[in-house]
Parts: sequence; C-alpha cells; structure tokens
Amino acid sequence: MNASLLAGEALAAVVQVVALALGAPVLLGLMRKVRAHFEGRVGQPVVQPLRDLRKLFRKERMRPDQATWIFPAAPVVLVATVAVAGAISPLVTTRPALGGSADLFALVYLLLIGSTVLALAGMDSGTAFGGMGASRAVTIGALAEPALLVTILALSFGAHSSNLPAIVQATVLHPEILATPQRLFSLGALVVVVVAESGRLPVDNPATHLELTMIHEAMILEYAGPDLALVTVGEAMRLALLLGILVNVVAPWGVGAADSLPAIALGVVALAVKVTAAGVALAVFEVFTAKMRLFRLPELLAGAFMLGVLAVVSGLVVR
Amino acid sequence: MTGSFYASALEIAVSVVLLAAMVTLWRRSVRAIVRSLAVQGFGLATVAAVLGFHLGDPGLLVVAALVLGAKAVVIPYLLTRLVRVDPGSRETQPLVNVPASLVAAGALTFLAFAATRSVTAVVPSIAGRLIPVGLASMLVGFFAMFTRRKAVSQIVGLLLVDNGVALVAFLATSGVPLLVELGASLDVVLAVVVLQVLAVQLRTRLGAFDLDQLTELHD
Amino acid sequence: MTAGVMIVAGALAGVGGAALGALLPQRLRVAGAASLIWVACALEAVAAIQVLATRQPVILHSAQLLPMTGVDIVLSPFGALFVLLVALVAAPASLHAVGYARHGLDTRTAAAALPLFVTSMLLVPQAGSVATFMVLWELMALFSLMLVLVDHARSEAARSAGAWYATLTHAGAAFILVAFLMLAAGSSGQTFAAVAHHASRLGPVVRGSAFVVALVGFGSKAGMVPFHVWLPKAHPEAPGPVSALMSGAMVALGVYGIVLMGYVLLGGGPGWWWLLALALGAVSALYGALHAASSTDLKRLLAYSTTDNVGLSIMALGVSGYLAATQHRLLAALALVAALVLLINHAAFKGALFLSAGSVQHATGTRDLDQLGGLLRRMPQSGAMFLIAAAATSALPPLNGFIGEWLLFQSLLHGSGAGSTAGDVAIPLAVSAMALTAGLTVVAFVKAAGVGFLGRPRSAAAEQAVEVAWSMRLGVGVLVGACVVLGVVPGAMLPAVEAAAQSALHGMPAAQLSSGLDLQLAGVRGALAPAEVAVALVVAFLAVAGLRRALARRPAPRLTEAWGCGRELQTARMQYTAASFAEPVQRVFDDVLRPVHDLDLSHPAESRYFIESATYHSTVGDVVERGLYVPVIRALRHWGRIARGLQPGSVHRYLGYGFGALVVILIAVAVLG
Amino acid sequence: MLTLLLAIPALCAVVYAVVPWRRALGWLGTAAAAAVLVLGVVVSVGAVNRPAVTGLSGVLRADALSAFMVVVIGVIAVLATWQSVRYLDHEIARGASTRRHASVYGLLVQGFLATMLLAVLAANLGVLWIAVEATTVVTTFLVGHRRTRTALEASWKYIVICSVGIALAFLGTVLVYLAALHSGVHGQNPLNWTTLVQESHRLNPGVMRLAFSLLVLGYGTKVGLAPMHSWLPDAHSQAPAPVSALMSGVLLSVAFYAVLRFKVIADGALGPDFARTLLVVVGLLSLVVAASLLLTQHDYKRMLAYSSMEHMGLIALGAAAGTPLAIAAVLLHILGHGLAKGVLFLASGEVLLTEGTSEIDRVPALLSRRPVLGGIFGFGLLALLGFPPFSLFVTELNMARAEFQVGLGWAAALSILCMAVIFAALVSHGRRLLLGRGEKEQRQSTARLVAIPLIGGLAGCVFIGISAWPLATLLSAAARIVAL
Repeated sequence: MNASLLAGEALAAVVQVVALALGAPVLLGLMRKVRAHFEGRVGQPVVQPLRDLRKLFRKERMRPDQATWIFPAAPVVLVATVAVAGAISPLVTTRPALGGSADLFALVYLLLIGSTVLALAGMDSGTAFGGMGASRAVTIGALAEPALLVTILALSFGAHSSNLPAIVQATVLHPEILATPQRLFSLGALVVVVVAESGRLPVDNPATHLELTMIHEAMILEYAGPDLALVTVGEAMRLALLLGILVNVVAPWGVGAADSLPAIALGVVALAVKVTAAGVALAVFEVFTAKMRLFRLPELLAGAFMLGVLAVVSGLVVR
Repeated sequence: MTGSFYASALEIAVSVVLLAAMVTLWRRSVRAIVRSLAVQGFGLATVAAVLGFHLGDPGLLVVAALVLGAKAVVIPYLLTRLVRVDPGSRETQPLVNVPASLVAAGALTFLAFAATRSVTAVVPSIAGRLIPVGLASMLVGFFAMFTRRKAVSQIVGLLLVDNGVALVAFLATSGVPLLVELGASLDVVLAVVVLQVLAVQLRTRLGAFDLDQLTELHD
Repeated sequence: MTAGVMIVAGALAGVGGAALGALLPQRLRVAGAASLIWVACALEAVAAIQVLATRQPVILHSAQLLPMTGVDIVLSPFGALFVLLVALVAAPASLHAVGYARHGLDTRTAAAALPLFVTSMLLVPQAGSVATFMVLWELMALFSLMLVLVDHARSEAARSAGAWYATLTHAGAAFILVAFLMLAAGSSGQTFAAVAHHASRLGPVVRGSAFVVALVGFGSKAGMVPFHVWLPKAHPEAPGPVSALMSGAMVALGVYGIVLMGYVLLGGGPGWWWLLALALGAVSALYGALHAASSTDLKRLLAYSTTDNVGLSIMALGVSGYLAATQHRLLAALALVAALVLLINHAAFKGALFLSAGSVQHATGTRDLDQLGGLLRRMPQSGAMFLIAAAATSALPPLNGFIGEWLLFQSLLHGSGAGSTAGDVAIPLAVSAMALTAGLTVVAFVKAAGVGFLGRPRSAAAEQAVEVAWSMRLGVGVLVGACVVLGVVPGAMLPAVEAAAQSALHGMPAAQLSSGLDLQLAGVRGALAPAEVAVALVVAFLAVAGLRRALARRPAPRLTEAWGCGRELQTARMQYTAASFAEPVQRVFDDVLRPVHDLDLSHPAESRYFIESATYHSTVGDVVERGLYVPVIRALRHWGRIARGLQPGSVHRYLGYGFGALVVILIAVAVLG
Repeated sequence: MLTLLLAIPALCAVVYAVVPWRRALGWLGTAAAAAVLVLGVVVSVGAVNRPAVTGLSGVLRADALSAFMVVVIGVIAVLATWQSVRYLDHEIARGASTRRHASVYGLLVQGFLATMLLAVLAANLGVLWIAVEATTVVTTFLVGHRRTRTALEASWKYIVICSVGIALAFLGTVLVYLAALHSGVHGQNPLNWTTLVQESHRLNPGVMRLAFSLLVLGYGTKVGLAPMHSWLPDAHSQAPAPVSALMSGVLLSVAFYAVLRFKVIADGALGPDFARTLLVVVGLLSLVVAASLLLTQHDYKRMLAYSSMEHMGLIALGAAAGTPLAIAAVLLHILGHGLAKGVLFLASGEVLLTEGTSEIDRVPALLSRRPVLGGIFGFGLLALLGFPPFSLFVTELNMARAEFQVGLGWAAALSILCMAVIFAALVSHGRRLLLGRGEKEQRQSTARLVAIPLIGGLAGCVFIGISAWPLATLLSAAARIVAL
C-alpha cells in the first residue's frame, strides 16, 4: 500500500471523527429547531448545543462521594468508543483508515461498550435513579440486539461479508440491490433499531423532565460540568454516526475513495446533506409520536426483528 | 417280583403319595395333616422298596429303610411333638378355602402331566410314566405352603415338596447316588429340626403358630 | 523428557498432590496440593504443546492397569488443546485456592480431591479408549462431587446440589457409555481408533442414535438445556476455585465429548444431527442468558451464564457439522475453530469470574448480590478484575469474548444459505438467538458488576470487606490477563486451535485464520484486527481524557453528596436491587421465566385501608427443573411407595411369588415341549 | 490340600463346640479364615496351569473357578470373622448374648465357611446341592442369633423360602441326572460336572430345558434373584453384621457359582440362547424389583440388601452374555461386590451398635459425627454405586460391553437405566444418612481395630479396580472354564 493512500485514509478517518464531533451537536440543534417549528415555537438557535457544551466545559467537575473511578471514566469511554466507531465506518469514504480492521459486527459491539459503561456509571452513583435508568437502558439494548444483528446478517448477504465498507461499496457498484425487498426490509428494521439505540422517541424522550419516565437521562442524572458535556457529545455523535451509516447503506452516493482531498471534501458535504435530511425526517416523525410505555417496547422491537428476519429470508430466496 | 405285581405295587404306592398330599389340603386338623405326612413317607419308602426289589438293587433297599425311618417316623414324630405344644390347633381359615384348594390341586396335577411330557418321553418305563405324580405332589406341597396359616402346616408343605422331589428321583433314576441321597436326607432332617426349634421359639414369642403374624419385617 | 514421560509424570504429580493434601498439616495442605497441581499442569501442558507443534499424537498403553481392558492414552492435537485449556484454568484456580483454603478447602478430603480432580480433567482429553475415557470421566465426576460437598455440614443447599449433581452426572455418564458401546459392539477392540474404524461401516440408524444419545450425555456435562439443571445448583455451592474449574474446564470437556463422538469417532454425519445440536445450543444460550439476567445470586448468575456460553460453543459446533455435511469443508473448519475459541475464551473469563466470586465470598461471606455493593472501593484490584472479566463475558472488544462471538457470527453468516432448507431457516434464527443472548448477557453483567461492586454497600459485611490475599488476586489476575491477551492478539492461540480442529476433522482442509495480528478468514471475506482496534481505543481514550483535562477548569472533580433529584439523604436501601434491576427483563420474558411473586401486606388493627408494612418477594425457579425433572422424581417416588406393597412381610405372599414363577415355567415348558 | 481346606474351618468349629468361650477364642476364627485365604491362594496358583486339582478320592475338585471362589470366601471371611469378635464382645457386654451363645455363633460361622467351601469344591453336582442346602440350615440360626422377634421372623422366612427353592434345585439336579443316565452317560459318576460337560451335547434338550429352568429358579432363590428374592432383605437386615457380610458378600455368589456350573451344561445341551434368555429375564426382573424397592427405602441394612439384589441381577446379565470377557467381569464383580458389600454391612453393624437403630432418618449426619465410620460408609457406597477407582466400575463397564457384543445391548441399556434409578435412590438415602451438621459433642471416634479391616477391604476393592494383575491369569483361566 503506498504512503499517499495511507495518508489519505488516515486523513479521511480524522475528518470523519472531527465531522462527527462538531456536526453532531449541530444536528441535535437542528432537530430541536425543526421540532420547535412544528410546535409553533421559535426555538433555540441551531448552534445552541455547541454553546451549551462550551458552558458545561467551563463548569466544575463533580463526583458523588460513593462513586468510583468508573463514574469519571465513563464519559471518556463513551466518546472514545464512538470516535473509534466513527473512524472505522465508511462515512465520507469507503476506505477509512481502520476500515479493514473491523466490520459492522465489531461496530455494534464498539458502540455497546459506551452504553454499557454508561449504565455502570449510572449504578455507580449509588442513587435510585441511576439504577433505574441503567436497568431500562440495558434492557432496551438487549431487546434491540437481535433485530440489529439479523439486519446486519441481511445486509451482509449482498456483499458476502459483514465488512461495512464492503457492503457500502457493493451498493455503490450495484445500486440495483437497493430496490430489492431485502434491502427495504432491512432498512425498516434498521430505522427502528437506530431510534432505539440512540434513545429517541418513541423509545425514550430525550427532553423529558419527569424522572420516572426517564431512561437515558435518569442514568446520567448525577453528571455535571465537563463530564455531562462529554456524555452529551458522545450521545449526539452516536446518533449522528448511526444516521450516517443508515444513509450510506440506503444511499451510498457521494461516498468516495480516500485518495484525494477533494474526494474527502465531497464526501463530507454529501454526508452532511444526507444526515441532515435524515435528522430532519426523524425530528418530524418525533413531533407526531408519543413515547411508548416501557413494556410495550418489546412489541416494537419484535416488529423490527421480524423485518430483519424477512430481510434474511428474502435474501435467501433471491439468492 | 413279577412284572404285573411290580407295576400295580408301584402304582398303588405312588397313588398313596399323591393322595396323602391331597389329604393335607383337605383336612383342617393339624394333627391329621401330620399323620397324612407320615403316610406319605411310608408310601415313598414303599416306592423305593418296590423299585429296589424290582431292580435287585440292595442300595435302594437301604435307601428305602432310611426313608422309612426319616420320613415316616422321625420327622412325623418331631412334628407331633410340636403339635403337642399347641393341641387342638386347626387350620380354620386357610388363605384359599378347602374346595378351591382341591380344585387347584387337580389343576396342578394336570400341569404336572403337561410339563413333564419331555421327561416321560425319555424314560419309557412304568416308573417313568409315574413321574408326573411326583411333580404333582410337589406342586401340591408348594401350594399348601403359601395357603396354610399354621407353622406346622407350612413345614408339612415343605416336606411334601421334598417328598415329591424324592419321588421323582426314585421314579426317574431309581434314586440319585447313595452319597447324595444320604446327604440330602440329612439336610432335610436337619432343616426340620431347625424349623421345629424356630417354631417353638416363635410360639413362646407370639403365643401362636399363626404365620400371618410374621409381618413385622416389611417395606 | 519425551511427551509420554511427561504425561505419566504429570499424572503422578497429581496423585502426589493428593497425597500431600491428605498428609500435610492443615495449614500447608492446600499449598502443598496446589504446588503439585502446578507441576502436573506444567508437565501436561508442555506435552500438549509438543503435540500441537509436531502434530504427532503420543500413544501410551498399559495392559497392567485397568483390568480386562488396560489403559490407553492417546494425546492427539485435538485433545492437547483441551489439556491446555484445563491447565489454563487449573493453575490459577489452585493458586487462588491457597488463599481460599480456610473456606472448607483445607479438610483432608478436599485437599486430596482437588489435585485428583484437576489430574482427571487433564487426562480425560488424552483418553484413547472407551474404558479409559469412562474411568477418567467418572473420576472427574467423583472428585468434583466431593468438592461440591465440601460445605455439606453447613448448607442444605450444598447437600441438595450434591445429590442433583451426582445423579445427573451419573445419568449423563450412562448415556455416554451406551453411545460408546453402541459403536463398539461389533468392533475389534475398545480403543477409539478401532471404534472409529468400525463406526464408519455402521448403518445410519445406529450412528444417528449413538450420536443423539452421546449428545444428551455430553450435553448434560456441558450444561446444555434441558440437561443443565445440576449446573446452577452445583456451581454456586462449590468453593470458588472449584466452581472455576468446573465451569471453565470441566464443562468444556462436555463439548470435547460431542466433538469426539461426532467428528473423531463418527467422522461427521448428516445435517440433522448438527442442526439438532445447533438448536439445543441456541436454546441453551438463550435460556442461560435469560436466567443469568434474572438471577440475584452472584454465582448462580455465573452458572447460568456458563450454560449460555457453552450453548454458543455448541451452536458453533452445530454449524460446523452442518457445513461439513453440506460439503462446505473449509467453512466447517472455520466454525469448529470458532467453537474451540469460544471455549478457550470462556475458560479464561468464566474462570476469572468464578474466582472473583470466590474472593467476594471470602471477603464478605455472601454471594447474594443484594447484600453486596460498593466492593470496587473496598477491593479495588479484585473489583477491577471482575469488571474486566465481566466485560469480556459481555463480548466487549477488545477483550477475548468478542473474538469468539465474532467468529461465531462469521460462521453463521457464511453458513446461511449453505444448501438445505432446514439450515436456511435455522441459521437466521440462531443469529437472532445469539444476538438476544449477547444483549441479555450485558444485562446480567451490568447487574452483577453494578449491584455487586458499585454504588453503596448494602450490608455490614460488604461495608467491612477488605481486599483478599495476594494469591487469590494473582490467580484471578492471570486469567484476566489471558482475557486481555487473547482478545488483543488472538493470533497467539489460533495456530494451536487450528491444529486441534484439523486433527478432529481429519482429512479436511485447515482453516488458516491468522496472519500475524489480524484475523483473515480463508476462502471468504472477513477480517478483524483486534490489535488495531485496541490501540485505537486506547489512543481515543487518552485523547478524550486529555481534552477534558485541558478544557476543564479544575482537573480533579469535587466529591459531593449524590444529588438524586434533590433528595437530602441517600441510603443504600434506595438503590436499585438486583431483583429490581432485572425486573424489566423478567417482565418481558414472563412466559419463559415464570417468576413467583409474593406480596405480603400487613394492616394496622384499626383499619384495613392502611398498610403497616409490605414485603415483596419474587423468585425465579428453573422451568425445566419444575416441568421436566420434578414430575419424574415425583412419579418415581410414587412408584416407590406403591412398590413397597410388593414386600408386605407375608411369607405366604413371598412363597406365592415363587409358586407363580414355577407355574409360569412349567406352563412355558409344557408349551415349548 | 483341598481336604485340609475343608478341615480347617471344620476343626475350628469343633474347638468352638468343645472349649468354653473366651475372648481370645474369637480370633481363632479369624486365623482359620486367614488360613483358608492362604490355602485358597496356593490352590489358585496351582489351578491356573493345571485343568483341575482333586482331593478326597475325587469328591473334591478345584479348577481355576473354584479356586477363585475360595479366595473370595477367604477374603470376606477374614473381614467378617475379624468384626465378629467385636460383635460378640458387645453382645455379651450388654447381656444380649451369653458365652454359650458366643460359642454357638463361632461354631456356626465356621460351619458356614466349611459348607460354602464344600459347595465350591464339590466335584459332584449332588454334593454341591447338599452343601448349598447345608448353608441354609447353618445360617438360619446365625440370622436369628440376636433372638429378637424380628430376627426369628427373618430366620423363619429365610429357611422356609430357601428350602423350597433349594428343593426345586434338587429336582433340577435330579432331572439333569436323568438326562445323563438316559443319554448313555455311564461314566464313573454321571453327576460329576466334568463328565456332564463333556457329554452335554448328548443330553435330552426337553429335559434339560425343564431342569435348567428349575435350577435357575431354585439356586436363584439363594442368589436372591427375583421372584424368589423375598427372604433376602429380611434376613440380611436381621442377621448380625458379620453374618450379613458373609451372606451378602459370598453366599449369594456361591449360589450363583452353582448356576454358572449348570449353565455350561445347559449351553452344551440347548445352545446359548435358552440360558441367556432365562438369565436376562431374571436379571432384569431383579434389577427392576431392587430399583423399585430402593426408591423409598428407610432402613439402611435393607437398603444394602436390595443393593445386593441389584448386583446379583447385574451378574446374571453378565453371565447371560457368557463370553470370556463377560465371565471374567462377572467373577471380578463377585469379588469386588463381596468386598464392598462386606465392608458396608460391617460398617452398618458398627453404626447399629452405636446408634441403636437401622432407620436412615434417625442416624443423620454420620460424616460429621463419626468421620471415620461415615467416611468408610460413604466410600463403600461410592464403590457400590460403581464409581471408579473401585473395581465395580470396571466390571460393570465390561459386562455391559460384553452384553452389547452378543446383541444384548437392549438388556444392557435397560440395566443401565435401572442402575441410574438405583443410583438416584442410593444417593438420596446416602445423603440423609451421611451428610449434614452433627452436634459437636456427639463427635465420636471409631476404634482403630474396627476401622483397619474395613479400610483394608475398600483398599482391596480399589486395588483390583486399578490393577488386577495378580488375578488376571486366574480370572482368564476361570473364565475359560465356564464361558461360551
């Protein structure tokens, strides 16, 4: 492998991570703006989340006296894992630096690290709400897992590989597979899973202020200052990353090879456009949905699972 | 001894053995049952003697005398002593009543004939023909053992079984070798002595000879 | 020293260890036994490595030992891998046992049984004949039984666990024996070589039934549902090091047995055998994970998680056999490698977890999660190691658990669409079972770590816990180290695993997986570079931490009372308990778990409309035990009571039996002529 | 030599009859048993290479099979007579027995040994029958030695049922004799086993079928095979422990030895299938009965008795297979079972002496309270359950193997199923008896004199399970004699 290509890939990876880190809060702000618009409010500026983060970073770090090193480490781990996941995913290029070192399956488990550590941190605070949030979050995660992996299996069929760049590239080369029922079913399943994994409505209400209905927010109730900022960034990045993967699986156009700066720049722009569109769509959807009862979630996720199985079956039939 | 006399003597003696066995099922008085056992012992000795004369085998005559002594005299005597401990003891309520017992005895006799066809085929002599009677007598004794309640009746049943086997032995093979016969008789006498001692001990412990009371050991 | 000499010397060292355990004074017993366990492990492991390196089996035979058959030892590369696996768990476990000794392991019986247990496990995969195998198998059961019963005087649960374990392990051994004998019936001898030679000529019915019978027998040792019920009873009751040995090593030998039967003796078979194994494995994995997620006893949770992990391995094995049956030979080898890797990983992390649980029990005297809490502060090293091992079990990268699950997923991915309709249906279902299992495992271990080690201590015992002795920490540390190393550089174990897989699949191509640090699947597209991911994670972690440090005004956080939505006083009782943590999962899977709820309300005398106190209790029993085993036990007891009527004490009745038999014989003779 | 073998216990019995009882005299019996064992070994060494040793002008005959049985008798007799001393001491001390009774006991035990030795050494099948019948007569008083009501009850049942059974065996013997006479076997003595085996192919099959059926039923009574087993639990639970040990450990096997001898003749006359079917039926029936009655057993001595029944059933199945491997396994099983069951009965006698009851539920937590005795009981139980390294494992394995080889796999599988049920039952009873918490002050030690032979017995059982090299040639020679 020649040096310039390697440098290009490394650059692409860095660009992906930075784009995620900066773009994610903006995406969050955009979604709030859309929501406010539909609710007839003016809403915050789109960059408000970034300002909030700046403010939070300046505040004092706090830690409950009962907590251990898990508590302060968790936000860092969350952001770090999402960043690594971002670096290996084909967001702006089909060949990110570490793209060959992990596949879709590994990606799922990388993201799992973050949510697991966060759940542990919730329990580490030694309060009632931390445990409650952790319990609910891991339960939802567990239930989303089958749908997610079956969908991955379905997606992997086309490319004969679970390697994400390979899947995206296969779609770029053969766009006709997008129209197959297999892809449609996987898409449906993936959407539900992304919503569940990123804690959006109807699974979880990120804007709630009622402790008993909280899931994610309950878990991170004890965080303040820079730690809270990291958790917020991490969660936003996770949402953006999942949406990015989703759109690249559905519409891989604009994802280029990592051999030149213009290609990378084009990739960034394409990604921004697609993710924005997806984010807006999600926000619009959220406006018209209410949060589901916790114990009705299995039905939703079972539905996603069924879609995933249908995708696999149709993949086998087509083959 | 002429052939016809030998045959009828043998047949009569064998019939006595079987009849005596049947009588033990029929009679209720324990004393009578012991008496019929003595009669059977006598019949058995007669069979041995008749065979001994017929074959001119002096060993068999010795055996006959031995059987007469042991089974018609010594053992009945031992049992009578046992009965004397508990006079008037009667087999009032056997587990299977007398008429049914007699019917069963008849059926057992048929079974004995059916089951020994292969044996009688091998021994085509007059004695051989009578082998089933020995088996029948044995079966009747066995039947008496598990349907009669008194200890003495059970001992008698055991002796009927033994006599039945001995009868088969005489009829089929003119008696097993003398050494075996001696040993076997000694064993039987010893067994009866042991049983008598046990019965006396049981009587002192239980106050009766009824075997239904022996059910303390169970699962 | 040749490999043969080392094998014998290792066995003798184990026996010597038993002698030391029985004869040394109480203080030194366990240490003496442990030291010879290490010698035994080292000798056997070196022999195993030699065999794996040369790929030449070592064959020993002694006609003097074992009447009527003699002893046959055949150390093949396949068995050698399991020898290494046992040694991997046994050496640290016995180190841990030295510190754990006071908890009942220092009786003569226990100190003698421990080395014998390890030795028999080291030798089981070296058995080269039916008789040798069965002897070692039963010895392994016997010594582990003695170790499970160590606490019998104090604990009714231990007595009950011992009885269940003894009975089921014996029933399992009976199945195994029948399966072996079905194959050996017409063969020229009882060595595995002779049996394998003969088995290839048997009809499909005999072969199939032998496989199924063996699957039941070995499955029960492996903790496969529905033959697992002994496992969640026996593993918790055994002392920590023993549970680690049972769960990490002994259970793996159950899978060894299935491979031995299916591949080595029968040389593979039709797809339905293996789809059956796949199905049972998937059910085990799910069932185990579900129960682990709802257990509130730390060791019971680990025990159910064992059923889960071994289920995954059996799934991989099932896929392997299925692929071999559909002529995808390279992929079959890959899946077998996955099964073996899963077992090795399981040995490392579950060994570490059970040893940690032993440390916790040693420090606090309890295994009840709701009596623990806050242990990470009080036992920082043990706690941290538990967390790492728990993360490995949850398959979080870059630890070793992830490698196994990744390989399993790859096998399933490439196994789907292999040709048969049954397989095409089964494999996606297996993937989803595996996925749900993975999710539930996370629930279980977040609960175990969160409730047990984080937050506030929930009892005085947990409050006063102190760090355990160095030997115990070192024991756990070795296994945790293995979790990390095997996770980051799986290439370290792969050559050995591949050699083993190839020896089991004789005649099949080797799955060349490793190229340096990466995993590259041969023949299909699939790659993973765990080392790169690990480095990336560390770099990212340091970068983010540095960023936070740079941006924050004051680097060190201020310690405050937890906020808890403004509550003034936070007490330990306000924390989520293990039961409440598991409640959502339990409620979702109500139909499978069938928990029994108990709500006791007491009212003040004055009015029934007020509640004075309320206690809520919810227990999750084992549905399989209740539905499958208890009825059988009840029926047997019932029959036993009826059968007592056979022996009423009446001499007349007894004579009647004989008379009846005589009449039957006479009638039979009369009829036959 | 063979005469000497018989004379030792007989002389010893005479001594007991003549010399008034004193404690030291108890050890005489042990010495006699040890002498029997030594002579048994000598005879074995001689019998391995030669077809047979004869004695007492042809009445006695010892081939490898007989020699092996002599060794078995000697081994268990040493254990049992050793414990007898303690039993008698204890009975006299508590006034349950008098010196005269002790003498009678010693006399009868030696008589018992002598009759068993005669049974296995008899050249003539009639003499064999006499000896087996004589064991019944001798042991009846031993069963009733404690003279309690239940002991009397047990002895009554024992002698009545066994006498009937043995009478059936006599009928069977007579029929074999008849078959021999009428097929032209006129040799020196048509009831001689060697003659009969040589001429077995000429015996009338019809007669032999009836004869062998009666023999299995008859001798089966003494073996404890269903359906004539019913005396066994009563007698074994009521007899003094050393007697139970001898009865269960060797007497049953001696009776089975008779079945084995006749089986060779029946196989010659009828082909292997008839004897095989019959033995499989009674073997399985015994296993089923033993399993059923063990399930809810509440008395540990009866439990051991039913376990003997189980093992006799297994032996019957092994004999049904009848290959050299099966017979070797059967014989080693006889020895292993004798050792394990002997040790267990002796240990249970010790438990009964100190605890005063044979109810399982009233003797809890034996391991905690009496570690050595509990340990012996526990290991004995493990041996009975067929765990290695005890020899019963190896023999059960090889019997099953042999059964599979001759197409009796289904029977072996059924027997393994029954054994699993029995295993569960014994584990549950053993758990109640042995495990649990005992009160500290109740902790008692066990006399070393008691423990040594029991531990020795278990060690012997382990030894022959690991390596039977001293017995290997003897076993294979013995197996050749009666195998198909």
